[in-house]
Amino acid sequence: MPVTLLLFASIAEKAGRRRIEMDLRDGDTVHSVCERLLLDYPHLRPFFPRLMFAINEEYARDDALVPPGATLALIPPVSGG
Amino acid sequence: MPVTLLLFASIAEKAGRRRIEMDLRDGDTVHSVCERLLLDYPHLRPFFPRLMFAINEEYARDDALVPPGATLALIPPVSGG
Amino acid sequence: MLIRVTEQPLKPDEAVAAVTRAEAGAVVVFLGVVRNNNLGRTVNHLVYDAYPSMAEKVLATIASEARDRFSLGDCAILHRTGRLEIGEASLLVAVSAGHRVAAFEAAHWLVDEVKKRVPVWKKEVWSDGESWIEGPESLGLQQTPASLR
Amino acid sequence: MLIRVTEQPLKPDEAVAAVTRAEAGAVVVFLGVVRNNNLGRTVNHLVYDAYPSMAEKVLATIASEARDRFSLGDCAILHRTGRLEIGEASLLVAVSAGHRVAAFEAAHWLVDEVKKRVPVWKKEVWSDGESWIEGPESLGLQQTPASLR
Repeated sequence: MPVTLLLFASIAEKAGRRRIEMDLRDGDTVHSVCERLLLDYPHLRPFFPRLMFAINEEYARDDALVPPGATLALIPPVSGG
Repeated sequence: MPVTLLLFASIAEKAGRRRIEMDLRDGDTVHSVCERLLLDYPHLRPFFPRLMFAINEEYARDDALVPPGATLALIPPVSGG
Repeated sequence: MLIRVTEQPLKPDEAVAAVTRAEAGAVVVFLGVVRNNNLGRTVNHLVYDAYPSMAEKVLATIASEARDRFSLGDCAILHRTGRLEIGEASLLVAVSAGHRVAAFEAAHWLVDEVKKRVPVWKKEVWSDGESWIEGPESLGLQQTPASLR
Repeated sequence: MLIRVTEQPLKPDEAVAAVTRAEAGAVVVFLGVVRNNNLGRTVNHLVYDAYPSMAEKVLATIASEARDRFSLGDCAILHRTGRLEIGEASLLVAVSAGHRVAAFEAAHWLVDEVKKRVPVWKKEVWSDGESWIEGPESLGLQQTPASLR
């Protein structure tokens, strides 16, 4: 079961894409998925200190387990309104 | 030169009219004009403790002089909004 | 500055358009709406009386004071008169400002001042009677000599 | 409860109608409007990105919290996305309540929470460049392990 990463705004522009499919491994957390993402996209690292995360449309900590088939959103500081 | 009294809301309903013309005398104040009004409309007296007044569309104290040709409004406590 | 006392329905879109400015990032609108109850009594409808020419002058004064006090972009105040049904708007205040704190404060202040100062009166009509409301927020009572009491 | 993330223009009249209740005497509307300047720079237009499905969930959560907290009649929150020109509304919040104090407080609180929590982002476009804005009012930074920094 893959995990689907969603990217928005600044980080989506930098990555050149809004959606990335990745394999999921046993025990994967937000953190471990992101570490593997950064192997392929090392230029995204500067965004991470300010990112929030959401799993299946709910805010989640970076030590949260990522369930099979999840959607994991990388959320820069919001600026709506 | 007469003075035109304008009545609104509760006091207009009680008087049965919204407009009353009266003669003006030298030195007339809001107070003295109202005293003469009450000779003809004694049943309006209960309204006076709560009335405000306006001369030519500006709030005025009851010791203000009433100029010739003025419009004098009798203003119950307002309840707009 | 849009100031109006009118028998016509009040339109939020019109007031928003009237106060929108390129340099103002926040617009706040207040509508006073006819409620179906007041102080425990069921209200059928309201009737508003006004001294329209003076009411518009007082509204313009209040609007000018607000612009100085809150550094507003612009503001609009409209009051409806005549018979109003439940759910209809009797008062519409709209303001624009650079930022939201000023816009909220100004709109709230304007509504408070309208209720204190503007020569407009409401009559509540119930199923079994009616009464002119003497606003608890009206300006302090005029000093009235004992002879008139 | 009207909750919507949309590319279409936001209409105050529609939101007011959506929240108006027979027992609610006060309606307050807030519009966040695109300004022609920010932090001293001239803004040409804005582009809003969003995570629409999650944004609508978060808006609904905020709206429910507001209804409990302020005993509201109802509330509406709409956020626009895509390209917005100067003077266009990006955010529309509308609430109804029995009385005005609750309505003003609730509307202000809702706007604050939208700016903290809802996954929406704005890009400022100037004559000579552009930049995604990282909201100073965004939720506190996530704890991120040193290895990701």
